[in-house]
Amino acid sequence: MLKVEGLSVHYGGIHALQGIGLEVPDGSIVSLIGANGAGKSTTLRSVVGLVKPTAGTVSWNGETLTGLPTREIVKRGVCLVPEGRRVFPNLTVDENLTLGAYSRSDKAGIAADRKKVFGFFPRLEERAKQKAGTLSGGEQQMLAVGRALMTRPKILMMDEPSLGLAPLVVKMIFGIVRAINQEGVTVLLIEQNAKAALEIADHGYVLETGRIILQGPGKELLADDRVRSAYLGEAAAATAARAT
Amino acid sequence: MTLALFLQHLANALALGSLYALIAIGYTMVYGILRLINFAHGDLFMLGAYLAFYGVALFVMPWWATFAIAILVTALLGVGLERVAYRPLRDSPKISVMISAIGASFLIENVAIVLFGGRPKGVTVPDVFNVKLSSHGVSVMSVSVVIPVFTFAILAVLLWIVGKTRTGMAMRAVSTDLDAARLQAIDVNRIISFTFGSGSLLASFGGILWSYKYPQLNPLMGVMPGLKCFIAAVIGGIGNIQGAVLGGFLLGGIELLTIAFLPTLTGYRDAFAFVLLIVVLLVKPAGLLGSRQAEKV
Amino acid sequence: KSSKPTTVKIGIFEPMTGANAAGGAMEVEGIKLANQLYPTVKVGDKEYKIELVLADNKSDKVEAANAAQRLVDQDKVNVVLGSWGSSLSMAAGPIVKDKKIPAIAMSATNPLVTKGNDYYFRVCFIDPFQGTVMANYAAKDLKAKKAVIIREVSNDYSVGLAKFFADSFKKLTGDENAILGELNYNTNDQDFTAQLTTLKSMKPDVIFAPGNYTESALIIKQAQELGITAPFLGGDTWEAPEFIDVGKKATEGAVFSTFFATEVPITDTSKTFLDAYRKQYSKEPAAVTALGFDGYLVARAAIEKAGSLEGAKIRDALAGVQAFPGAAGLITFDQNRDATKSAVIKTVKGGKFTYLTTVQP
Amino acid sequence: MLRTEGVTMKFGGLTAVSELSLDIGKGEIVGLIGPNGAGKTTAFNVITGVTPPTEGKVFFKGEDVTGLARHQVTRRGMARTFQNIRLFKDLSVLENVLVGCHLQMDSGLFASTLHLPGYRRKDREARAFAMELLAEVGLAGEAGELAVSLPYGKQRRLEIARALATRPALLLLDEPAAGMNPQESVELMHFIRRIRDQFDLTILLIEHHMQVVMGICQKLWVLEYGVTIAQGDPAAIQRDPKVIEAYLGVE
Amino acid sequence: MRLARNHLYSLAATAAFLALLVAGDLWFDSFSLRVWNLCAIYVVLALSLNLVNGFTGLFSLGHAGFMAVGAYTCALLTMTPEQKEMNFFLAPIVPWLAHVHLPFLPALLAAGIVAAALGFLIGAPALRLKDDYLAIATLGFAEIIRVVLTNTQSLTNGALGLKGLPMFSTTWVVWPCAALSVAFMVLLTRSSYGRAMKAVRDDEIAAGAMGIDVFRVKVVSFAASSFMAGVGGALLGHLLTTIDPKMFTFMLTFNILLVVVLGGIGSITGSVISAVAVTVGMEALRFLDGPLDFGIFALEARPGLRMVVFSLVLMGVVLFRQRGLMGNREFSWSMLSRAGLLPRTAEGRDGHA
Ligand SMILES: Nc1ncnc2c1ncn2[C@@H]1O[C@H](COP(=O)(O)OP(=O)(O)OP(=O)(O)O)[C@@H](O)[C@H]1O
Ligand SMILES: Nc1ncnc2c1ncn2[C@@H]1O[C@H](COP(=O)(O)OP(=O)(O)OP(=O)(O)O)[C@@H](O)[C@H]1O
Ligand SMILES: CC(C)C[C@H](N)C(=O)O
Ligand SMILES: [Mg+2]
Ligand SMILES: [Mg+2]
Repeated sequence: MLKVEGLSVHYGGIHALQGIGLEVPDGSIVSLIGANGAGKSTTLRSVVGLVKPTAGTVSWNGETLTGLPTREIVKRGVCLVPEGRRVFPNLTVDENLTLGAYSRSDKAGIAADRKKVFGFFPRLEERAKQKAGTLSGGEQQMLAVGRALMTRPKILMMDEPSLGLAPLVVKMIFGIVRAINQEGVTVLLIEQNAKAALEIADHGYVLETGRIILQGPGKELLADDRVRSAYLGEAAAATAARAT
Repeated sequence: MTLALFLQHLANALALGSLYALIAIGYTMVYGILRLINFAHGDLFMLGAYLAFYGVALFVMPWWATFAIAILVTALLGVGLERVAYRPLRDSPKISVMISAIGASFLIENVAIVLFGGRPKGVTVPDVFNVKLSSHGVSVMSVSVVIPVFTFAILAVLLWIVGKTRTGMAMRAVSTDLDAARLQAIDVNRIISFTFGSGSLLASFGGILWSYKYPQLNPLMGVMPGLKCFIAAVIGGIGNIQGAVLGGFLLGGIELLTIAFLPTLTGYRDAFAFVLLIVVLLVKPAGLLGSRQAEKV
Repeated sequence: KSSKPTTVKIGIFEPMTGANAAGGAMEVEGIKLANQLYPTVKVGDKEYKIELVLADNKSDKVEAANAAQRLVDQDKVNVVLGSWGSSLSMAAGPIVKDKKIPAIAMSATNPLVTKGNDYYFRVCFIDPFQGTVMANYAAKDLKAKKAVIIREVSNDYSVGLAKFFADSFKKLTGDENAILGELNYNTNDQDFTAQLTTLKSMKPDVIFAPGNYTESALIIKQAQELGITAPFLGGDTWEAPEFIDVGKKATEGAVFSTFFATEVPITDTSKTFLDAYRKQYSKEPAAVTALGFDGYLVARAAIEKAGSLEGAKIRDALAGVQAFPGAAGLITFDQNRDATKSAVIKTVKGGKFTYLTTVQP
Repeated sequence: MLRTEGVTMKFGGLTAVSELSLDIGKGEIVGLIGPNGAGKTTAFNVITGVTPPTEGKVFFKGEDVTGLARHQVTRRGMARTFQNIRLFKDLSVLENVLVGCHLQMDSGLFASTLHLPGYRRKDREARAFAMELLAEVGLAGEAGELAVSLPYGKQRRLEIARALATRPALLLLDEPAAGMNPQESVELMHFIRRIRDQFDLTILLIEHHMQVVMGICQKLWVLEYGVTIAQGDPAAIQRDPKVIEAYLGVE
Repeated sequence: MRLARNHLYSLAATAAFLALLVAGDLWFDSFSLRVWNLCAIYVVLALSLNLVNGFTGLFSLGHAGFMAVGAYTCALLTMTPEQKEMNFFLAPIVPWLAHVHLPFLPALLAAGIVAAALGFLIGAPALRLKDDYLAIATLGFAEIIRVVLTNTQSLTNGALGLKGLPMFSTTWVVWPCAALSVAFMVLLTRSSYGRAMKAVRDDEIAAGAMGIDVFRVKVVSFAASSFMAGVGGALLGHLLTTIDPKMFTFMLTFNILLVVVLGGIGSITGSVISAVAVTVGMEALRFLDGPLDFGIFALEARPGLRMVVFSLVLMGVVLFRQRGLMGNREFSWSMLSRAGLLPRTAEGRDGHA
């Protein structure tokens, strides 16, 4: 179980996170939603140690992660698909995937996982020898997810994996999230697409200006009025429909 | 120009070019990983040469022992340099890092002046390197034959490391995106230290061979070779190891052969290096073998 | 004006760091030695202590101007000594002239140092003379017909000397084409194989290579490696232990002109100097060290003669110096404030600088 | 307003855009959609002069603008936003918009440094206009902040304001709704429509949010592997089996 | 009210500065005056480098070359024919220059213009390059300029350099030049053109999409900076009254770059403060090489200590204050009041007046 307690982060003068607490039980899917700049990415970045929190702790199955270097955290199976497509542009698709398995040494397992990734994203297989920098935005996002899968994560944290993806691919991504969750991987998901995210989530948290303002099982949140009007845009959508 | 004369010029050019190439390799590696013009590279080159000199002169060790110790010590110094002067600035604007590099370079030079004195020192060249080989009116010193051999051997080893090994792939990853590399469980600091260490090792390797070819030491001896070899690396395509070698040979060749054919222009020699550089950059902005990273809009 | 100074200050304006540091250090040795032997000066009937104030000009012109200004302005020195390196001396020129503080260069041989500057003197000869001396040696002693010049194009000294040599060598041989070629290199160059290979194909009888000992030693070494056998001639800058240290065996037989030879003490002062130096350092002094010694002594003598600490008076006293017995020979300043002195020709033999002959002006 | 004739863009062996022929009338809002890597952004780049096309021609207001430099294209009245936000990060929000106004001020180094009278007047006007635009996108309160300190959604809106400052006739938006939640996306739709009317714009946009695309576009072009696989009004596109297969997927 | 007050402050500061200049000119000894005037020259140079590097984001290391061109142009135009004849004793000066003799101001202007023209010529090809490539190419151009100056004996007197330049760089020349440079930079950065430069620095592609002719902005800023560098070089030459090609190596560019970075790249205030601080500081540290080592022969070990300390200070600043003294902020009166150094406007005393 991943447990975050009292997490605070400052960027210079900005108090981006103001004491966040959340739990991700083993085997579950947890979604984190919230407006732009609420601090979602910051939360995930502090979990993997890319950002140093000013207060609070992160623990994984009882072990404190706070203060560990990123590679140690990743080696423990806590893995992040970062926001924006942080693939290695000068490396080929293949090499990017190989790097995902950097800390592993089981050749057979790696090969199998690569197959699995190509199964999820045939587009990547077509472009296996192409430099990742020349992939389209969506292709890069696929690669980023694929690369993360190569680490054989125990918990996979995804920061807006559907950003800039075609509807078909978004659906696919959510399918994959479910699929890997079924294989036993815990998932912590950040999404703008709140509806889709909460639909598959066992539990959801709503983040606003650095604080958790709401939490509960995914289905419950979906039904919550505040969530509906602020994040699902239902009221507004209705107006828009009328205007057209 | 007679054939013998031409061959002699060619031999000279190869000898100088391979030395440039050797030093440029280290330069290009360090640049490749941090995108940093390590102005102190030339100073590590100088330190290597001094260390080897003192090993022989003060501690009366055989040349090969002091050679080995000197390059290892310099490699460690390079690692230390990165830790002290560059690592704290990893997230800073590029220009700060570059200033830090210039500052480090000043510091090493000035400490060297205080420690070693500003006056030059003559090096006793080990006999193996000091054999005169001549045939058909062409003469070269054995050191000039040894250097290209080393250069190509090192090139081969590095190509293998960077292209084929896990460490090499990690080096390439680190060089493009630190955070993303961290997320792949890569020990970024170790990779950078390793690269810096190897680059510095090559710098001192080059420095020592340089001092066997041009047996004179002074605390500022690394400045010009440092600059020239950086140019060589840029000409070849910085970050690209084959490019560094190519650039080194080209630079050596242009410098010496233009003088050979146009002796009246000898005064402009240093300008040739830069003219070559500028011409190459204008035609191929990323250097001869460099690939420009396509910028996605 | 109330409290009269009890010391006379002599400013040492020398490169202690940077490219010219070696030369600066050698001159300072001489100055300090002289100061130890003659620490006081009589002005009028009062005995003053002479205090040396050292300013490093860092072999850099901007720094040099600041250093000189500081010496005359803040340290209020009465005389300035230096600098090794003509261009550095020139940076101080307008400053001492403006403040009417006399300056004495020891080994700056470029004519421009003293030209048009009433306050700059020098205790050595100038390049036109030195060039002639070496041309003479080449044409007369070596019976050379054809010469090649290889010069440090970014060094004023080297360029000047090369030109003076060329002019008189042509005159002496009566051959307009006696100079087969002029090859250039730059300060801090280390590889000269291209120039030397070209040079070799010109087949000269003699090679004139004025320039710093640092590059020159490498040139001579590489020439030998390329199988060049023609003798190398050079100028005063070669006389530094590093020249032999770097060039090793290759420097054997290299010939150059300089100011002073320890083998031929000229005056009584020479002996005093040599004894003191050998005792203190247990090695042989360089010529410029002797000149440093002389610079100090001339300054001291002029102050004494002027009987005043006023710059203009000391200057006038200096201008009147006649046949002053310095360690490196008698010093008489001509109307350009340059010392008319004999030159000494030395060669490298058995790894040592060895006296060959003396050439009168 | 905008017409392309057989625009083709190749990168080495890869044809990113092939034979693209757009035709957009004045005042229209037109969508360009398609799977990832279909060549939409590349098409934008060709149209706005970032990269010249391998083949084909681009006409803007009847004039051939193929191969013109970026700034020349902008000067003829085209403005765009970027898929990965490209704001001037060390400039304030207001200054970002003012940069967009620079074009209109048309002042050289001397006129502007010396603050000549003509320049002063234009500067006043530009500031007023910039503030107006900021008010329009709801950023008037943040005018003095650094652009980077804004949250993502606001940065997107700032980018649009900045593009509007060049007083374009044609506005190209590359995934304006990316990173916005549904609520914000809907607001964006209103916003786009409003600025179209207010500034008399023609709009071409790339978008993956189908709600947005279907909600505001009058015409759509669908690309796949660089090839135009369909074109028409939203309703028709939504029914097009090829589009469903390649892009929308079945519900 | 705050505006009026700040204007008052500015007026007072200007007056104080003028008074300082007068006082300096009257009472400083010539050494202090020289250092003080050198400060002004460094202000000009630092600002010119900051213009390209800080405000337009072009990594240029070619400054020494433009300074050299400016210094030589001005020197050759102002030296008397007699001085020239004396200087050119190895090879006579080209006839068309032998008798030119201009007053200082036109010559200074010419220095700037020639440097700017050269900047334009070099910029046109070089500015197609970016970042480090641009840096190394401009450094290369500067070295080429230096090599050419060394080898064109009858134009520049080659390695011998020029001596006997008239001493024109007095307080009343250099400080007005510095003040003009500051004014130019302040006005520029506040103007639309200055914003266009910053836009180019932050994101070229976006700047182009805003209708900014990116290349042209770069060339203009490069040429403007070269103009200032040329003027700065000329001033330096006329302060030293002697110049030679060796003065203008890339080390000189580095020194100016250090000044700029220490002050804060992109900050005018920073450049000014740092130019003065570094120039004065370098002289103040001179004691490290000086009288300390008297008496004993510890002499050989000592010199150089000053540079060691200087390098350490430099590294310290870069490591512990990474964006330099000022970052890219500028001085303003409200900044002082925020820091509590001036009374806050709200509780200002001018309410009583
Ligand atoms: N490197 C940084 N420096 C300064 N401020 C930052 C930095 N990164 C984030 N911030 C600020 O911290 C706050 C939280 O940012 P964060 O990226 O975590 O938000 P988010 O919820 O992920 O938003 P989005 O949906 O836009 O990705 C924002 O106000 C943002 O501007
Ligand atoms: N500079 C380039 N060099 C090589 N290939 C490129 C380059 N730019 C784009 N491509 C390729 O062209 C294709 C189209 O890319 P483009 O960015 O236009 O896609 P897109 O339709 O905008 O996709 P997305 O919706 O994911 O942003 C992609 O396959 C991409 O890999
Ligand atoms: C080479 C120089 C530093 C020394 C020489 N004698 C001169 O006058 O300049
Ligand atoms: Mg985020
Ligand atoms: Mg796109």
